[in-house]
Amino acid sequence: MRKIFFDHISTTPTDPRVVEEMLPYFTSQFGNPSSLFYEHGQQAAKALEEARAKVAGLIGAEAQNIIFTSGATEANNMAIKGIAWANEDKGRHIILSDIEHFSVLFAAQALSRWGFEITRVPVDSYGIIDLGALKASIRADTILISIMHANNEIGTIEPIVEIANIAREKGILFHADAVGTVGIIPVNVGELGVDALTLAGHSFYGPKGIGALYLKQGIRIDPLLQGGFQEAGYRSGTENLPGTVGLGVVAQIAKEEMPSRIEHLLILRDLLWRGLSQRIQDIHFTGHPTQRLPGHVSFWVENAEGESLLLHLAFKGIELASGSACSSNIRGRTEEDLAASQVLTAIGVPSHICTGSLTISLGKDNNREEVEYFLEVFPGIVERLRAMSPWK
Amino acid sequence: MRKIFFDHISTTPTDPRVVEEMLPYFTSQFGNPSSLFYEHGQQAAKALEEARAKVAGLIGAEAQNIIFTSGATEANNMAIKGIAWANEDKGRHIILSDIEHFSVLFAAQALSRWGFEITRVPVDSYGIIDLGALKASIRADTILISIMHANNEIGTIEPIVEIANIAREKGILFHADAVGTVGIIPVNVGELGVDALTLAGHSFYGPKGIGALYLKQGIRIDPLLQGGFQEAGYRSGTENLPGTVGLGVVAQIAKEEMPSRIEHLLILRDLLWRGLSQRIQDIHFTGHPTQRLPGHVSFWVENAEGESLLLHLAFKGIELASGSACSSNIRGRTEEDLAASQVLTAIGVPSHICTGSLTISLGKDNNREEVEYFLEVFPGIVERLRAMSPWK
Amino acid sequence: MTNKLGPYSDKVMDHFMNPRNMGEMEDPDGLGEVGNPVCGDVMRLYLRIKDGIILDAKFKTFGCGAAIATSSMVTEMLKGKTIEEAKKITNQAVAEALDGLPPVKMHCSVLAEEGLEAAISDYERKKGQIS
Amino acid sequence: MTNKLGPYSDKVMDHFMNPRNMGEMEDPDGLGEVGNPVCGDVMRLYLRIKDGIILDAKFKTFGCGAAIATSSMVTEMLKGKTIEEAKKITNQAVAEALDGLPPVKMHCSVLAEEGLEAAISDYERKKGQIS
Ligand SMILES: Cc1ncc(COP(=O)(O)O)c(C=O)c1O
Ligand SMILES: Cc1ncc(COP(=O)(O)O)c(C=O)c1O
Repeated sequence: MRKIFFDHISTTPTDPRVVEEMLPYFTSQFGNPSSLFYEHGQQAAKALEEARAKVAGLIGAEAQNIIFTSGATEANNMAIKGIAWANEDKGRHIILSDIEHFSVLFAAQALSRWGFEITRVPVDSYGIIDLGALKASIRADTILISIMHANNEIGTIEPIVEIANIAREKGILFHADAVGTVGIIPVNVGELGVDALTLAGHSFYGPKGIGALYLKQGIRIDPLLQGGFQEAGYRSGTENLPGTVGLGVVAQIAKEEMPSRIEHLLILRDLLWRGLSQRIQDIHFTGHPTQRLPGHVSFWVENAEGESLLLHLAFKGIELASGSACSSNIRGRTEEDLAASQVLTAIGVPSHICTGSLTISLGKDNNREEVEYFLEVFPGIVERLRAMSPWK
Repeated sequence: MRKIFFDHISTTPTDPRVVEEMLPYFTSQFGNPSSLFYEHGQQAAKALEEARAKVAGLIGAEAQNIIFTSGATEANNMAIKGIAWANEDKGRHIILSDIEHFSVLFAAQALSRWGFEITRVPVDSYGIIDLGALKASIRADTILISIMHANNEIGTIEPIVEIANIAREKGILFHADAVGTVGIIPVNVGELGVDALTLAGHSFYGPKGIGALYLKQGIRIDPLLQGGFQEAGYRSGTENLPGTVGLGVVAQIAKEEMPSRIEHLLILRDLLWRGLSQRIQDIHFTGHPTQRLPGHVSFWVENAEGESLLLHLAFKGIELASGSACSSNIRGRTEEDLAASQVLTAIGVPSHICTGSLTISLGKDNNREEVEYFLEVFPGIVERLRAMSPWK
Repeated sequence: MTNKLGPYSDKVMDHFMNPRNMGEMEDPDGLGEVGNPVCGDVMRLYLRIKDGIILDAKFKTFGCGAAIATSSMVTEMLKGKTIEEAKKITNQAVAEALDGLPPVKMHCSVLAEEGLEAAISDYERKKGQIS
Repeated sequence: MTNKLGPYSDKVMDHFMNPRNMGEMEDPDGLGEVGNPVCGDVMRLYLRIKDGIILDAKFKTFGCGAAIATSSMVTEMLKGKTIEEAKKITNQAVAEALDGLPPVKMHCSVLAEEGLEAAISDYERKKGQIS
């Protein structure tokens, strides 16, 4: 069956051009970048530094401020814990938004064993952080604010510049999880004013297993992984050379192709948005109408449950995600793992927590035909489930 | 120039058969294993679990006891810190050998900020841990012993079974860093009696950026990376699917080809050993003569410095490593980064710490001709440097 | 079914895609409506009972794949059973009849058991009022 | 040299592979022997001096690439210099003449500076005794 992939927020295929460039670093150019006394190692070190420069180039940073990690989860943990540990003499209070990714939220919560306290700042019904509440939550012992650039579930883009200004004014470090935006829309660390920023390769057609933390010059973190002093001691471990090369290449491609991709995504998104509005009754779009990721449409429909929608759509070859409780963490072990989407709760989606929430995240290779096919089959699925529902 | 790669302990090329099997997981089968409601995700989850089973098969473990990590450094950090944090109520004392890899040593030392204490147990002149000293170092509050299976610099294989017995008797958890052995010689976690064991893909022709921690059923660790509850919550982060697939494939290949590889390596090693003994005066082999890795020859020569030897050898296309202080951490920033090899110091190599120590680690694709070429050029290099030396 | 989807068995998917006995019933002898506080699922179960024997069962359910499949399965299991037999149907039994459910989804099968209990006590209450 | 090896500049590698003025000298006018406590390198520097001018310089060195290259370079720099000029040669100057050294290797260039100092003071001591 033909598959229509509408879940680019969860992962993306690696661009074949990227794979092509990675290949030699598995076999012929396999050296360890630390082996500087012979050619295989020197080639590796050179490739590593070239990749670093390319990644830096995508986000307006200097190469020396890019630390390669195994992904965004590691980069987020490293930023949160690393900044916390390095600054615990100054204070142990950390501020997050109510809609952070688990890798930020639980990294911060893990610090509670060492006396750190977390304040979670609410967002409005569009998912935009409440700047007043943010300011009010700042304490004398606040050392870090971490707010995501764009939310994966509802697509809302946060006012990073304003948050950075608030943080800077108070002398508090500011980290942004930019997994949703880097490689998708323009991100410039200087213009955003962040002290640290997380990105992931596989969210913009790069390989899985590689990510990076941007760390502004002069910011110290205590490392999460000690060892052989790779990555200037910030992140030890033999470098994933094919991965870093892949991230470098994809950063360069993303930079070049970004304007045309955005244009394409906006057209498809509007088609989808309009089509859904016209064809589905009792549909509620989530997230901000304009401050949002270009390929992102999220919504919930009344009286049809999310997992059931997913299953029916998958049956038609359409692959996407639901923020509904029942569809997340199916591999979990306990009922608590089924906790409702924190994001939907945070933006005030009513309390049938297994609502029919769906997230469609379009990618560069989706086309009009695919969107139209979705618009064709989706109303019937909703109808079918509504007919099954005990409610009117 | 033809390159002769003799530094397999530092990294290995990825087996082309492994790369082949990884390829589809970059592009067509790129799904996120957590996306269980559609086919791309299901394929990914299936591939992940198949890889897990294969890795388990290589070390005699059950699949559910394999946790994928980004490499050995992460696995070591995760084991040491994870066990420490999960057991800190029982005690805060950790025992290591004097010759552990930095990723074990510095992970343990990083715990000192939370009151953990480290005892480092000496080794004999062959690098074998002093079991009497190990026993004597055990305290009422000892919670963890971590000893490497084989040392990378001098090739010595430690008596893991005996250490495991001592640990078990005292109710202390035992972790072994088996980066040097897994995939090279038979490793069976049940027979060894370890509670936790670290392995790395790139040390036996698998990809870089992937490793695993074996954790015996029932052993709890506090995770190092919090987030989306992947790897049963022990290690969050979107899985490096091509990497895990590659590790699975290489585990299977290693298991099948191990006997013939060992035979091949032993022949080359003996050729090398004998040739060096005959041709070089004042050469001192390091590590244990029989309890050692099959492809591993390490030694130091008097009156010729290691880095200089490396540079001359590289000029002849021969790539290998030196444990000498001057050749390690060339990317370091301070003189302290040039600390002498702890391993050589631990086995009592005399105090000109920039001795001419070399480690030759042969691989499956090395051949007799390469060894003979090395034996041909090496004496001249030693002579040249000795002629330059102010000593007799 | 060859197109096995998600973490569910083929049988779950069969009952999800082709639910048996879905629909309403006029003047049911027993009617149970239960909700699952964990995830908001709701099930309504209608029973037609004569001489202590369940002649027909229908359901309407709002919920996930497991909720719909267990609803469908429990109606199948109920038909032809006596009240006493029906009372012995547990959520485990329903899940087993579906070739199992993922651990995290077991709570969804509770819906079926509770719906059944509710419908039967509704029946018994009504019968008590009438007789 | 095209085959640039390691973290060293081509010039360092050239002086390492083809050291200038390597060897001993009979009855040197100045002899310095210095060791580097950080990494065990040892350098011996021989000077032939006439009328306050360094006519020839030779060295023997045990050490890493940087130690050997700086030894070689310093002998080149010394030749033809007056004692006063020679005294002004710093390790930075030697490193610069080699197109730089990796930061972590800068300490190796200290060997050259110290060897030079030692050899010149040996010369001055001997001269003092003679005259
Ligand atoms: C906003 C955000 N942050 C962080 C992550 C974690 O990324 P990874 O799972 O690649 O480590 C994700 C993953 O989907 C994400 O969406
Ligand atoms: C014995 C040993 N343990 C751990 C490691 C760390 O492995 P990695 O750098 O792949 O994370 C190494 C690396 O060479 C090693 O030799």
